[in-house]
Amino acid sequence: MSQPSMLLAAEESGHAIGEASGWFLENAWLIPVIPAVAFFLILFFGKKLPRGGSEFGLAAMLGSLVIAAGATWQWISSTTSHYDEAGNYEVEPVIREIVWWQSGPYEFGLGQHIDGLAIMALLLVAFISTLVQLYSTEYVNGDRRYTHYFAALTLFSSGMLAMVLAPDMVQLILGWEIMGLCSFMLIGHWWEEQANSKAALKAFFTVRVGDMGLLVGTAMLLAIFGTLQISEINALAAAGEFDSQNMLMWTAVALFIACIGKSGQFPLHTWLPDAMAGPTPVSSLLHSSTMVVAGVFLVARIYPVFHVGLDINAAGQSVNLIAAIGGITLLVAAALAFVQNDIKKVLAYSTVSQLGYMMMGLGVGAWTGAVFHIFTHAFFKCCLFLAAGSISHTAAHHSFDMKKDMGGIWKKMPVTFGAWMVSTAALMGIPFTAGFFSKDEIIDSAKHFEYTWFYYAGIIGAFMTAAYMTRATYLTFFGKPRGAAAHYMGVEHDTHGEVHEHSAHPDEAEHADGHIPDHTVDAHDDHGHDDDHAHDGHATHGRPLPFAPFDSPWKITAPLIILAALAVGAGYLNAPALKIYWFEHQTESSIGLPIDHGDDHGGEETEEPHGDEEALVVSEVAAGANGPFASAAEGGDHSYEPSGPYAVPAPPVFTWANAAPGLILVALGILVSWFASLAVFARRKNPFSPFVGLTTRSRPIGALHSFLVNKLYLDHLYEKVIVRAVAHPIAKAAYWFNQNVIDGIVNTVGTVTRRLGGWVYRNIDQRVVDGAVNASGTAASESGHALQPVQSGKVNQYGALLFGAAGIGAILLIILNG
Amino acid sequence: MYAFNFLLLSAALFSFGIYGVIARKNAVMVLMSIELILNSVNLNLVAFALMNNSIDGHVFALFVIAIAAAEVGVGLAMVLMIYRNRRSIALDELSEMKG
Amino acid sequence: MIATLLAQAAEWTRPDIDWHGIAPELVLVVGINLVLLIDLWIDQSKKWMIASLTGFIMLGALVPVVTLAVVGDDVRSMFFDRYVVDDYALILKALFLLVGYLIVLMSQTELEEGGYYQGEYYVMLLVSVLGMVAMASSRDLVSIFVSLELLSIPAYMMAAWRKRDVKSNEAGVKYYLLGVFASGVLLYGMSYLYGTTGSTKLTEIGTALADTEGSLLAMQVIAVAFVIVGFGFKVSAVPFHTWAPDTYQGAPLPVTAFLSVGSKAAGFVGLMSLLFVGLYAADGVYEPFIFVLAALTMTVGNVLALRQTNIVRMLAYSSVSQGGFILMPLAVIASGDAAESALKAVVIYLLIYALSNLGAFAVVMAVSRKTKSGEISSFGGLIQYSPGLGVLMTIFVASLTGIPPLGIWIAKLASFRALIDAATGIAYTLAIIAAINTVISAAYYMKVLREIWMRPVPDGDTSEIVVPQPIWAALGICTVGTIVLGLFPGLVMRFADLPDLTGALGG
Amino acid sequence: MDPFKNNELLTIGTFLPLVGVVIMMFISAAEEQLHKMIAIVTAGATLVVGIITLLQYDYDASGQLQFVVNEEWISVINSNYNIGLDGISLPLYFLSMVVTFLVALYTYDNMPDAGSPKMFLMLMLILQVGMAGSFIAQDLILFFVFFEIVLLPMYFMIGVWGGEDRQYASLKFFLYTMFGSALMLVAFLAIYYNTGAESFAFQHLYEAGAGIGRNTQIWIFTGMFIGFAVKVPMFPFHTWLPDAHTQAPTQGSVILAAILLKLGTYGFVRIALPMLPQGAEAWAPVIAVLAVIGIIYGALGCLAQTDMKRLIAFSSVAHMGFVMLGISTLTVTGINAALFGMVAHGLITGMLFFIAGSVKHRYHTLEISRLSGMLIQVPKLGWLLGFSAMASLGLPGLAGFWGEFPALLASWNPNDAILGDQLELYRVLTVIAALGTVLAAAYLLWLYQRTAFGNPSPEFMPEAPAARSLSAAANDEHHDHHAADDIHDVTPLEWIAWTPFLVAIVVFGVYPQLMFEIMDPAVVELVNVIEAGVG
Repeated sequence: MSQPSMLLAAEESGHAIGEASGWFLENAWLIPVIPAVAFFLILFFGKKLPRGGSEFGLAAMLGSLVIAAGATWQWISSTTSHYDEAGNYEVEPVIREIVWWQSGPYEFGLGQHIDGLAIMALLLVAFISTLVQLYSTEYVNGDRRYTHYFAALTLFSSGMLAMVLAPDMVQLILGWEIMGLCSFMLIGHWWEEQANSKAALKAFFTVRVGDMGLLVGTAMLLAIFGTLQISEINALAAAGEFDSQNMLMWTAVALFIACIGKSGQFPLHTWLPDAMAGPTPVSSLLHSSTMVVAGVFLVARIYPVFHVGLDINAAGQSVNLIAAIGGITLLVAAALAFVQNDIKKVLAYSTVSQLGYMMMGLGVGAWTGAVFHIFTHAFFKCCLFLAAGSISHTAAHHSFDMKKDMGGIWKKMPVTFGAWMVSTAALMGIPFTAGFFSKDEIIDSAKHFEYTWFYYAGIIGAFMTAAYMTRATYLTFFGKPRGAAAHYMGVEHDTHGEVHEHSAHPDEAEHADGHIPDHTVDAHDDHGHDDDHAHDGHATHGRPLPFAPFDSPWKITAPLIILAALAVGAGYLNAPALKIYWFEHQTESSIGLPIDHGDDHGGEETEEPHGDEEALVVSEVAAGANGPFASAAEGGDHSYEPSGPYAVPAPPVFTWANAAPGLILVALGILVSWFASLAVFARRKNPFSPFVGLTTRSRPIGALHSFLVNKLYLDHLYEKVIVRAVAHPIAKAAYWFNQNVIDGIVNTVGTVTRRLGGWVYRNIDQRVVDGAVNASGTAASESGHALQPVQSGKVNQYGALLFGAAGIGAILLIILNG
Repeated sequence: MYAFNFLLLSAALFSFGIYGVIARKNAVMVLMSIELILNSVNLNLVAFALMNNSIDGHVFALFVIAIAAAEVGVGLAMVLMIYRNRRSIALDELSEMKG
Repeated sequence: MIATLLAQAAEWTRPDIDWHGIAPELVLVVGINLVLLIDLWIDQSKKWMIASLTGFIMLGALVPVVTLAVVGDDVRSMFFDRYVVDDYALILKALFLLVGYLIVLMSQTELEEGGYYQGEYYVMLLVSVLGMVAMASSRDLVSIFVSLELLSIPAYMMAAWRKRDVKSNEAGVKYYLLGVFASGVLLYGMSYLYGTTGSTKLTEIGTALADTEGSLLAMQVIAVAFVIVGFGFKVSAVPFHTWAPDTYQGAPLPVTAFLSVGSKAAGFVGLMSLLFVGLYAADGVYEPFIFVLAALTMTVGNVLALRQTNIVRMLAYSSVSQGGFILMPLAVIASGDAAESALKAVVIYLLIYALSNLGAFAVVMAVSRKTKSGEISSFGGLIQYSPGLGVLMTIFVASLTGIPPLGIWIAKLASFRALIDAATGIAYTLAIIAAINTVISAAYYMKVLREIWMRPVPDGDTSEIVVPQPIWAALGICTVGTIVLGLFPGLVMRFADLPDLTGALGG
Repeated sequence: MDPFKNNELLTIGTFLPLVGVVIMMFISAAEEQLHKMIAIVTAGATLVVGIITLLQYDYDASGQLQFVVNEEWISVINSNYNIGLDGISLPLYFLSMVVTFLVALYTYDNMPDAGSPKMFLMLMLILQVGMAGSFIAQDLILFFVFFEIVLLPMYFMIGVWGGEDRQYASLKFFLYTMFGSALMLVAFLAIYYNTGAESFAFQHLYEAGAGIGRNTQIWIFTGMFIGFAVKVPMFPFHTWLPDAHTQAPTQGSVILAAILLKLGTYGFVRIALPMLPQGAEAWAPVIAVLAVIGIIYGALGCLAQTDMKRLIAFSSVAHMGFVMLGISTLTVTGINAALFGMVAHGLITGMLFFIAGSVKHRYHTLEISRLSGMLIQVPKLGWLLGFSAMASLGLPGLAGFWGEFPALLASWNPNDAILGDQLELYRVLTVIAALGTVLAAAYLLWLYQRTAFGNPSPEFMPEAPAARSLSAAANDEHHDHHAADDIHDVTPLEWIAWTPFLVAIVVFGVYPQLMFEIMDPAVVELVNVIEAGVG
């Protein structure tokens, strides 16, 4: 299959397409190479160095960051200078490849494909990796596998960076799988505990199941387009240069399965919460901000395949696979986040939920919104995780249990608290934080492009996000210090408080503990530290007052501050509310599809005459479009813009009115949850209040008290109606379903496969296949045994045999020759 | 049809010989049976020599007679030998080796 | 009276005898007499000289064979084409003489230590070898028969050489009775053949049979079948093999080696001469018959060998099964282009098989000198205390298994090739059967190797085996032959590459 | 190209080990160290010849045979001593030299318990002759000879120096392989006859083979198929492999995995496909189905194992399934993948067997349930196991990936000129085969989790159980103090023997073009032959 290269055609036509150039852009391939080299240096020399190899890691990440920043700067200058009359920033991607492997007609490249999307991801990954490494030097200090930790972390960054600048699907897979490996290594970092190694295995398997889709999907891409070069795939898909729409659809489905696995989408999301068994910086880097968005990134990277294959934005389409999975994921995960006691698990489910947003965004055609959400989410979610780690590290004795070991620490940890609050606001989507701009665009697009169900899913999700984050915030920072936090705060810890609470309130007790049947990630990070000096030896933290420091050391807080700042600031790169479209313009050429500015209902323009039969119509359109395209390409007057029948609709124009319902729900969520938290947790945490004691002893008085204390009206509304009647059972059911059915299926698949293996081995292999082999041997030997009596030793019988055979032979031969 | 009678006779001799070899347990009897077979061959050869009117058959028969004599010499020696060792010339006792 | 006789004598022209051509036979005849005479006069303590003398006679007979081969321009034919010396005959004569020499080497110590009748033994051996050498040139029913008996009768006696040993007696008697019985059957077949074709000369028989154009008389069918049975006995083809295991086991080891190689080879030579020259046109008879025989022989030989615990008996069955492989190409000589490749296959197989099998027997002899046992298990741990013998046995057994580049692989290859050249369904079937049988045979061969390499020494006695010089010499010849012929089969295949046998004799 | 280069190099490289064998033959078995040194020097010298070959090889003409020698050998059957090297052979030829050298090196310190290094090393050198020769032979009969030479040495290696059930395993290996090669020989002769009995030379048969009638081709292919499939081994002819691998000494397992199994797949690529294109066409779907069954079946078999070595052995069935799947596509990509997969599997599984051998050496058991916490007791060995497991499950960036992934690519896109009507079948098979990658991850990581992770089981604690706390285990340096028993970490010699494997796995994984570049032109030629033969 020889396809006309879109890029070639575009290059010839020349106009309106700028040349991006510059040393950094040309040499962006160094960005993943530096950490890769550093990985080997750490591996071989790390242990001999005073800082255990972390200096290599940090230096490498800084180096990558510098190049990434340089490349970003050069990219921006290129795009800005090529802003064309039509309003597009069309800049040709910088593609440099060497032949990685050749095979007959195919050559597969290794190198770089730099465009807006790649630049964004490169900068993001390099930046966050740098921060996380900095943070880690403190966080895992003294760990017995400190060097290995940094090696794996550095390798991860290399893999991720290699993936994002992949010019070719194969390189993408390379990065993708290296990330999986590092994920495995880092989740199982403390593998002495079986729970950790199990979590690591589970993560790897689950993702690997999805990866089947990636492998097969890639093969399908090769079948359809005859190339695996991403730019060519995008161009060909966008131009309708393929034989079968149906095949493309299945290709998209196959590839999307990989994304489901990698990005923790429903129903393969169960590995992600378990993955919290790893050290917190790992969770913040891999399992929230970078690796898990790889799936989303893949969809965005070859968006034309998905867009065309799944008919996204086709007229009348109200649901598609990507949007549906994204929507389901975001709701389910948000509900699950609600019942977690482990702060990291709350954040893990929150991550899943946000990934659902991104997927939904891509599913409804809001490419820019989704990509921008990758960008912003990375900052605030990373920040949240690091904050959680900071709390655990400094204040909570390496525990992550919000109910047992936290509470009331905001005063002692102002920096952490501040960072957390800013990031939480961003996560909730409070206006003028980064999360607001990105999430709102997704929700707005869903409505605007008539994916109504997903609009509702989006705003309900926003409500839920606000609610669970409020709960988590309350439990962590407010109320009375408990457990390790009390120790840290110097407050005398009422060790019987929780027990008392539990016995007094069975409902709540159930709520608190009953839903966490697996204690796999009851993770206390201190496994990783040498017991002898995990606490006493660290003079800097972990001591009771008055020696307890004011917040965490700078290596932890500095990243927090930076990330928190970005959790707000990053949003202003693309703030439709403020008419800022800068990010959009930088990246839009990466979509691979033309943007339909004329009509908001993308694709409708071309498809209108064909009515509403979707797939059929599109394929007809595709078929019809082939001719003109081909001739245009040959004629050389073809330009990038009208390059096919498919187009992505431009993002909707922001209006506050559209954003309002979401915002109202967010506000409502915060309020409801805040008061509910106060009611559920604070009141009972406060043994000084006689009223509370009263309510626990006597219902009527308690009720009266509730009414008397005005604010508790809402508490009860929340507790009785929402929590007990609605949210609690639903969340409970959802969690039960999650743990027993979905996770059960995942685990059962493993068990069954293993059993099947055993069965096949014992019965088929050993009995049938090998049995046949051995039986043939036995048969030969037995037939020998059977023949032995013939050799009787008696001459007469020998003679009889001799002549008998001769006679019979002669007779038969006479007959034969007769 | 002249030769046919000889052939029939010879076939009969041959059959007797075969029977003797198969059925007799006494080594000497078996030897004699073999002699029968050889003589049936001689008869054949001579008959065919007449029939074909060539001398080859006669010559062949002479060779057979000479060799048969040698064989019988060897055979009798062997019978004597086993008789000395076993005090018996019953062939069915000679089955030390089998299988 | 005398005058007429003289006149007649003057008229009678002596058949043109090519003295050079029959020089090998003459050397042997002279040698036989020499040994007989010397044996009469020589002192008992100097009997060992007889052995050396016999060895020299064998080698001496080999000299004219070599000179014939070197001169070897054309076919030498005597007695009106009844006795022919061609390349085919020469290579086989060389084989028989070599085998004879090796047997002498192997017998020497055995006989000296056993105190057997040395002089007579070597005479018998020489006579038997003479029979074989004559067989290679015989192209007439009479001479074939005489050669056969010449090689057989001494062999009967040699089998029973240990005359106080009941097993040896039994071996001799069984061999003798069945041998003579088979000769009877063979002769009966020959007589019919002569009767229906009118000649004892193979070329004329061939012509006569070819004239029938495939529609053979029943008598001719019987004749061909019986002739094959007779030789089938000699080559111990199943179901005419029954004597072989018993005789091999009971006879003295050198004799067993001689029977399993020399006598068998001679049987094949006779059979080949008959088939290629005389019976060629009767393919409707011998092809199916030999097909069945070959298939049965290798299969039955193999599966019975699987059960054996006695090494000699196992080698006997192995020899039966190898006979099946040798027989195999003869089943297709009239199909396709197989004739020539079949001839080549059999000749090369006989040669290499002789070397490998004799080698194996030589090792067995050497080992049994120490272990005094014929059980396979007595080989346990041989490689530990006598690595030289262990490796040599490995080479011979591997060769018998058919593993390149050791000897017999090329022979098997040649046999397969003949079958493939035939390109008939039957030939392919036989090839498949043979292929499977190769595997079965490997099973019991490997059993020997397993004992040698992998099992502990049964009685814990790890003193090295003292191998007499003559046996070393025999082993050396066998080893070199096995390896060299495996690598460069062209050295001997050239001789088997003959249209002579069939072409020059109009077969 | 000077004549010396062309004529002698391959012959020297192939037969040089025999010089060592001859020298060793005349030295008393008691001189064990001397024998080891001779073997190492011989294998090293062979490797040097191999390196010279690599240097002299003309990489721009990788599609053509180089260093060709064509001397008369067995003239009566027109079989010549015809050798040569092209891009398909070169990697395997060289690999065999490297592996033998490293294994010899490894033997210096790790002689199997049965002792007698003289015999052991002689056999190993003979084995090397057979392996190297198989890859350079350009004549069917010559190939067959080399192919069979490896049989006996391997039989003895397993049977004498193997594990407890070694005699059964070795016999099974031997008989099974004999069975295959006997049929294969028949098939070779059938090709020869059907092409006019002119020559056994590969080049001749490439041209002439296509002229054989379709049905005949299919029959002949059947014979070859069985012969090669046993060697590969493909389902359902694989049952000798787990036994042989499990019982073989480490050296035997490594050689078996690294080179011997490749003889089968190499045979398919070099002989069966191009000589019998129509037979290949008919058989390809069957091979593909069996290959995929092998992938899944091997993986399931692995999941059932309780013995580490047996598990690795079974994994070979799965991996060779990928190789065969690649071959069965009859595409350049597929065959490239197969060739790459052969080398990769050789390196990776060889490495895994080395590790298993070392584990056995230290723990005296390979029961997975008894091993635990290797990362604490023998951390470096544990990491190496992890590395090899990752490579084995096909992680990109390591060599194993380049055998699997392109095979999948190819099987989704089988040669449409030849297998156009089998597209659906192949695509279904691709998906199932992809499932095999997941299962591969499952059994390997499960193995890894059970053996390497966790805390060491008390029975292997040198001190009183539980005396070794985590704190003691915290520093790797401390481990050496407990070397009272056999449990110690990787020795320097092991590092020397293994490093080339590890480096190669990474280097070829990162930059596969190093090998694809060599193989591709030759494979293109090959596929042209096939396509021409079918079309």
